[in-house]
Amino acid sequence: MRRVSAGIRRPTTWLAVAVLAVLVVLVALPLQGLVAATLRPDAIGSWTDVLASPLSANLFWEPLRNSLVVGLATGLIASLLGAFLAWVVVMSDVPGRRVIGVLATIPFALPSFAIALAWESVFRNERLGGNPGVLASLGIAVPDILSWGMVPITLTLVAHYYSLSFVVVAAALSNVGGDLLAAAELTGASRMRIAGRIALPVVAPAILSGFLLAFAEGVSNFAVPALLGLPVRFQTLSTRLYGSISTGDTERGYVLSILLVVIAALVLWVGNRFTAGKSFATITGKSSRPRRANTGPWKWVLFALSVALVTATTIVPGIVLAVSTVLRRTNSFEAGLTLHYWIGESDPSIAQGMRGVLRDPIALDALVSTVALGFAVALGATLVGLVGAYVVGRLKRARVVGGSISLLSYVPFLIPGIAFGAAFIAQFGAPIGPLPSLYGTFAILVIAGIAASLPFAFQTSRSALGQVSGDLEEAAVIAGAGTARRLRRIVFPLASRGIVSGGILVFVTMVRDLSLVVLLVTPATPLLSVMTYRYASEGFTQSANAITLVIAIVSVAATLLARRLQGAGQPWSNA
Amino acid sequence: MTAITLDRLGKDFGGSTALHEVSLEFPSGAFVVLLGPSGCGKTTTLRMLAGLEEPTRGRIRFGDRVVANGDTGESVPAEKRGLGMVFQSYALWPHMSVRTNIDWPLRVARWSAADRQARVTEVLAMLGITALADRYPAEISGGQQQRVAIARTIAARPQVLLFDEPLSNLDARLRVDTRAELAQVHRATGGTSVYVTHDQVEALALATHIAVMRDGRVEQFGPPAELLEHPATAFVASFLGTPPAVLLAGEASGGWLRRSGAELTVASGEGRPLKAMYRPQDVGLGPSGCLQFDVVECTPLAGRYVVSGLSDGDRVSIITETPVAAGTSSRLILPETPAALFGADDTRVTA
Amino acid sequence: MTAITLDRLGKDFGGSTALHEVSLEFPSGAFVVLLGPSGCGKTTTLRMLAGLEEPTRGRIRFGDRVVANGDTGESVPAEKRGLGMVFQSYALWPHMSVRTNIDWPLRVARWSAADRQARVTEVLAMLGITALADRYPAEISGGQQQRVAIARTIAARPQVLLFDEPLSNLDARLRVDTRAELAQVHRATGGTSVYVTHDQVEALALATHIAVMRDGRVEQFGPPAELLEHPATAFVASFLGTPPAVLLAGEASGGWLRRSGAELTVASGEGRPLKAMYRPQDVGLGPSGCLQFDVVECTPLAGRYVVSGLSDGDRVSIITETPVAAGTSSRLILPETPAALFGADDTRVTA
Amino acid sequence: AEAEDAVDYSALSHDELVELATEEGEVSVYAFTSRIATVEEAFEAEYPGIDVVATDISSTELITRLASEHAAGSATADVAYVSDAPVVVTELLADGVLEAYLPPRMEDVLPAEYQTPLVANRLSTKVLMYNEEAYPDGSPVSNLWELTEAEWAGKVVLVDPNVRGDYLDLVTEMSLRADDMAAAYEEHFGTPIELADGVEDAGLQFVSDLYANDAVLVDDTDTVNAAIGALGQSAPPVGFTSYSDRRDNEDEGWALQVASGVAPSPGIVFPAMLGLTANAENPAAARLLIDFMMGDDTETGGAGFEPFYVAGDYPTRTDVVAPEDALPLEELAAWIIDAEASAERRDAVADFLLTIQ
Ligand SMILES: Nc1ncnc2c1ncn2[C@@H]1O[C@H](COP(=O)(O)OP(=O)(O)OP(=O)(O)O)[C@@H](O)[C@H]1O
Ligand SMILES: Nc1ncnc2c1ncn2[C@@H]1O[C@H](COP(=O)(O)OP(=O)(O)OP(=O)(O)O)[C@@H](O)[C@H]1O
Ligand SMILES: [Fe+3]
Ligand SMILES: [Mg+2]
Ligand SMILES: [Mg+2]
Repeated sequence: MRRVSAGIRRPTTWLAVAVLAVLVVLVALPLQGLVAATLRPDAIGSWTDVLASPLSANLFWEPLRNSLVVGLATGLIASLLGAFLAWVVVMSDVPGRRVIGVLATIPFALPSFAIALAWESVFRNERLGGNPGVLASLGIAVPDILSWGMVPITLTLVAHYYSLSFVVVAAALSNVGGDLLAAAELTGASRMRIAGRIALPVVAPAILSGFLLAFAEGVSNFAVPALLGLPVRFQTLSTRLYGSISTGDTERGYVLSILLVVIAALVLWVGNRFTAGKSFATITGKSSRPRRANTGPWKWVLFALSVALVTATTIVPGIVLAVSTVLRRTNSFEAGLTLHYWIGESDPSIAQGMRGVLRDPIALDALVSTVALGFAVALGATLVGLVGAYVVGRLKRARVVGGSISLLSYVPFLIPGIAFGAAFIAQFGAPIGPLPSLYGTFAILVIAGIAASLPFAFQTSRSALGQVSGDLEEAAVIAGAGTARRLRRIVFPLASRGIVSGGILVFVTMVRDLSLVVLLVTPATPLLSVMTYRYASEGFTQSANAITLVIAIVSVAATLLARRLQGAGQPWSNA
Repeated sequence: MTAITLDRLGKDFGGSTALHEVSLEFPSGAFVVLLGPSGCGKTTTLRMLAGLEEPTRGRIRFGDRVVANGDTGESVPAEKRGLGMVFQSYALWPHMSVRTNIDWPLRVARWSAADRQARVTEVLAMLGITALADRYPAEISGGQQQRVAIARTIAARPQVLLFDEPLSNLDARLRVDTRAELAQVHRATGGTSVYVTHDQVEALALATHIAVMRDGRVEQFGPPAELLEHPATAFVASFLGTPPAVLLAGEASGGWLRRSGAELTVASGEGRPLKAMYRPQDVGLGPSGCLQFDVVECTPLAGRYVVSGLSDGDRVSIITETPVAAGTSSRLILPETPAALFGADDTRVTA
Repeated sequence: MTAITLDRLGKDFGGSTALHEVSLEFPSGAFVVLLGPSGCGKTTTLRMLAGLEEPTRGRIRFGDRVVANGDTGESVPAEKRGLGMVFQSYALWPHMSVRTNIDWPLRVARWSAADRQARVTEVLAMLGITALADRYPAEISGGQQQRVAIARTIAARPQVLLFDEPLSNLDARLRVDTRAELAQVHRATGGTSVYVTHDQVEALALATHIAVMRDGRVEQFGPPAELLEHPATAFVASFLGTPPAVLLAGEASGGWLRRSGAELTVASGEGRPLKAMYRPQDVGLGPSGCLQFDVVECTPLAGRYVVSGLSDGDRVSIITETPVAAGTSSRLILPETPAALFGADDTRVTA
Repeated sequence: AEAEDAVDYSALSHDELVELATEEGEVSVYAFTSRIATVEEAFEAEYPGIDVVATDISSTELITRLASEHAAGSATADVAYVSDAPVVVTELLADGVLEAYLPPRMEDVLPAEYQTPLVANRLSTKVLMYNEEAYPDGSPVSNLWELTEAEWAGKVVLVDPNVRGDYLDLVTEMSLRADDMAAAYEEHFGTPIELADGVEDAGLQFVSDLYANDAVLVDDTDTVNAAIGALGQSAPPVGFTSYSDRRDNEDEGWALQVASGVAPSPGIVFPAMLGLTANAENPAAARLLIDFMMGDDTETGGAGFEPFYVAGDYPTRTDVVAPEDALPLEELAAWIIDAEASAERRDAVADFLLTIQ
């Protein structure tokens, strides 16, 4: 909506070229490799297999429907909850909102399966045998619909991903000038109404970003639908995709993945249409102070709701996870508790002589390189995402360029990590000209990580930048500041809440996620996520969960640290 | 009917005091204009009236009801005070079109769709922004935004209207038209309005009462004519009027005000510093004058000329019938006796 | 030395045209004031001069250099034009303190630390905001923010200065002082300034040239006196002056302007609609007048009174020596012949 | 380099190999199991001058990684320890990514079927298992076809064969062993099997009936284990999982036991294979590691085989005695898969499974 000035547009062209080049290398080429792989003569049949064959109903259409329902429901409910909580934390006077705000960022740092396990530990029914959940063991018959399939999958994903929305929307809300809300208060509108009609719509681009992220994560998540869906043969594109690749039908998996990218592109397009490319400048050249809503007696209702939400999504899964690491026996109290999996010396009678994770000599190494990787990727992805979002925001008229940047920055979630990894091996596996091969170095992990986590960085930056009114940057243009300088000194500091939030999300996914790096890691750079994978694949659930907990703690610590540093660096916004 | 009482109202921001103890009574139906230099506390006062800022001290009463009490911290929330405010920063909702910006408050006030439609059309026309109804705030000019802000505020006809420099970005013609509309709205609701402006013509045209503020204090409060005719302090005298009164400082002794090389008749006077006030239209220019005057600028106004210049360090504006070239020098011819005298503490000295 | 030429400059926003083909020449060293109603394209013009908006048509030249060409799309980027601009919206950087807001552009311009320090201190003092140096924009009043915006712009002494209603939120006294400072800055740099304002006194005090704009077109461009004395169009006549000229519309035939029940002498005239212009100070009030006049408001100005009212649908402001009560009716006494006549196309009809 | 090219490693004696390998000083291995870390320790203890660089990733990723690295011509591992034999055959051997190396001393002690296409050092299983606490009298099932009957409706648990390769291998083998399946059908029901429309053979008919009988698909063998094995259940399901997971019974509170004697067979055994990458950088050390992992000549295979000497897994060497606590391979009577035949049939089976969801 905002006028973009000519002065800003021009140098932006160069940035656009640079960003596009980076995106082409990091995303488009891997994607193109994916497409090419499915077009080879021996693979082209995969297209008809998927789209028009007796298999397609079960291979594609049915999973597609399920994925869309799950993805959209996840996106919508997560946005709703995330936005609600963001409002409570940023704009209301609900007691304990700071703590609620910290807790609300944790679900994302927990692995989705931990949340699924938490769900199971309550709602699991007899269908699978084994140990029933709490309800079933109390003799309450839990219908399949609550135990397995669409409902638990969606709710679990929501519990996991609403914190994406929360983080993005909270950052945006904290930038809304107080006068906008004050003006609404004077109309006599209730707090809820102001929240629903003024505060949240003004940050619609952030809500859209949160939705897009939750949607993409929702459709690409494999662990949760596999855990909770398969028992009732509820298949999604992600389970089909994963299955195809792991049973050796790689091309079919790639076709599914390409179709997923296409669908995501459509959702992105529709989403952007929905807000019609709008961004609402809430950080303007006439300053006004932030404003908090006085919620009166509603305070306690909001408090109860918020606490219930974060308890269900953070504290319960966190406890489930933590407890699972001290259970002598996986998921069962019967054999008692032990700290063995944390600090035990090798004991042949337990877990095939596995040491406690804190005694694993590579654990510390892994911790260090994980944090280093997370940090490097967060920095790199944030930079690329920020510049990309900046360019898209300023080049409103260059639809094709802007659209390409948006799309390329959005789809990395949907490209299977294994395909990404293979593409990076293909691109960087051999020396390029005079440059040595990056393969096997820390650098390639960083590059791959950047590619994979661009969606967070891009979407969060996009919504944050949109809030900075154009005249602020124009004033810097007039002062003679070049693009880089403006970005560094004006645009970045003003949008920093959103940008830093994106960086945190990137960091968290990077320390937690495995799928991409697994093809690229070398023993020289051990990573925590690889350790969990190793433990889990051997059935050492407690040890795997212990590392997972360490990852979650690292993530939360990083989040808190980033917030603190940011707060200290922003004296102007401490109302 | 809402009389508004400020009772030793004060506001601190962190260490600094924006408003000292201000006590004022705005009768019901009054149109009160707050005048004062930049940063004197006008916006702060308005925001406290609106309930957007909590007073640090003192109380605000609407009629008999205490709406804010800085001593106990109690206060009626803004949305319960039933008032409208035009913000200095406009505060238009950027995600709503011009029409929706105006319509939404009516919707909140539960107006029927037909009434809303009619009223929105009416205020759009009243402010000359009908053609912009479907644009968004970012797509219209500064003055147009300001008019939308006014339209939004008056549409619901609130009983108490607060205006923070509502016409500052409008051209002279539009300003005259719009202030007539505002006066009309004020009369129609029968409510009380508080209005901040830097435009004295506007202030004089609209006000039933003017409060002249300075550094967080009220220097004088009363009907416009009273302030113009009988300024209580030198500051009020030097601030009000277009151009404001001529003030000349010096030391009084024995009926004379001594001032670099000249002696002016003043009725009262012991050996203390005084300021003599003269009306600009009473001061003449000519070689026979007693005080040196260096002309800085000369602008036409109301068929005459306002000549501003420096007389021995004092900035003085007088009125002449013919233009005087900037950069020239002349002398000020003063009337026999000054219109008023102000003492060292700036307050009026009764002769 | 930068003369500025606008050569058939035009700007569209989507479907609507904000600026038609505007051709103007601002001589080097000129202080050009753009005057015109809200939404007429003043800000758009400034923004194109600054390089913040690309013209849709036409060219802008600084001296001999074409800095923007709407036909080819070429343009010199804003940061290369070496100019300063005060934004209508202030555009203060909210994350920088007042001091840093002013200091940063100097730092960008590679001033030495000592020079910066000295200059910042100087402009802070010049604009009376020294005490606010360490506050953030959200912690100061509207007028204070506006002064910071000015300070920031003039600090680097750019050759071309653009001002978009820079004094709109300042009180009268401060406005006079500040405009004197601005004039001073303009003279000191010897550069060219373009200044948007709605305050006519300001315009007349500062301008070497005034461009009166209307609906994206320039109605008249020239020195202030010329515009006041010889308005080229009825619009200019009705827009300029405090108060502006009295314009009465009617149908001319045989030397008379017929208008509801009255006939006014006009020199020229066939059977077509005309507007007769009279200077406000030449129009009197009294029972003997030829036209009905309903007084709407009466405000003191320059020792006289501006009386505004309606005469048969035309809004008319005249000047009287004594106050007239609002709400009363009277009649307008017109001079023998009008000061000017304007035809149906609004342009001047030479007698 | 030319001199090296000329070396015929297969002809080298063990000592010569060690010498060359020590010169190389390093060997990199990709393995589908984390137990490779133990191998690493043992190898480095045995050959102090040679550093093992071990990377463990899943079979699927391992295969993709080798293929990609091969295609990009980048440095890659020297040795791959990999399961998923059918995929290895089609994706790696066919493209020359991996080569076979048969340590000379294995020629006599390794049955021919485990010498090609790559040497296998052990066999893993996917077999029908039950809860021995709930069914103390032995397997509640004696014929696979019982699982298609109402009694076991919703009570057969397996990992979705469309998600995991080893389960796909299990189903593929049933299809390949259609005759056995048909015979078992007749034995159980007393009538010859009649194939439904579109079902090609008795093996697929079985799976089809199993699915129709509400078989419960899950994503992971541990879920299968917990479902069927957890103690304290009154009527637990049965399911297909790894025999060797029985070793976790005590740790995890399970009562897993293999349903031996089930007709026609409780499931499959399949090889874990060792291959040499094409153009391995450390050809001698690579061979030495493969040799090492094939075990020494003691009854348990010694240090190189120790991590894999687990009840429920089977050493391929005839001279290594299978661990106690598990049925001998012959008694288990599981089908030994034929990687090539499997590879050929697999895709069709996967497609068939998709149609019967
Ligand atoms: N982004 C836009 N889209 C459409 N129209 C616009 C846009 N920006 C400005 N306009 C229109 O262009 C015209 C000129 O705007 P401009 O801001 O130049 O006016 P102005 O003369 O500065 O007015 P003011 O005195 O109110 O500030 C206005 O009518 C405005 O509505
Ligand atoms: N948040 C704040 N922190 C500190 N001081 C503040 C804050 N907000 C306002 N002030 C100070 O309080 C004083 C009064 O501010 P206020 O906005 O009421 O002035 P004003 O009379 O409206 O001025 P203007 O005409 O410039 O708008 C000013 O000196 C201002 O600097
Ligand atoms: Fe296992
Ligand atoms: Mg103010
Ligand atoms: Mg403007």
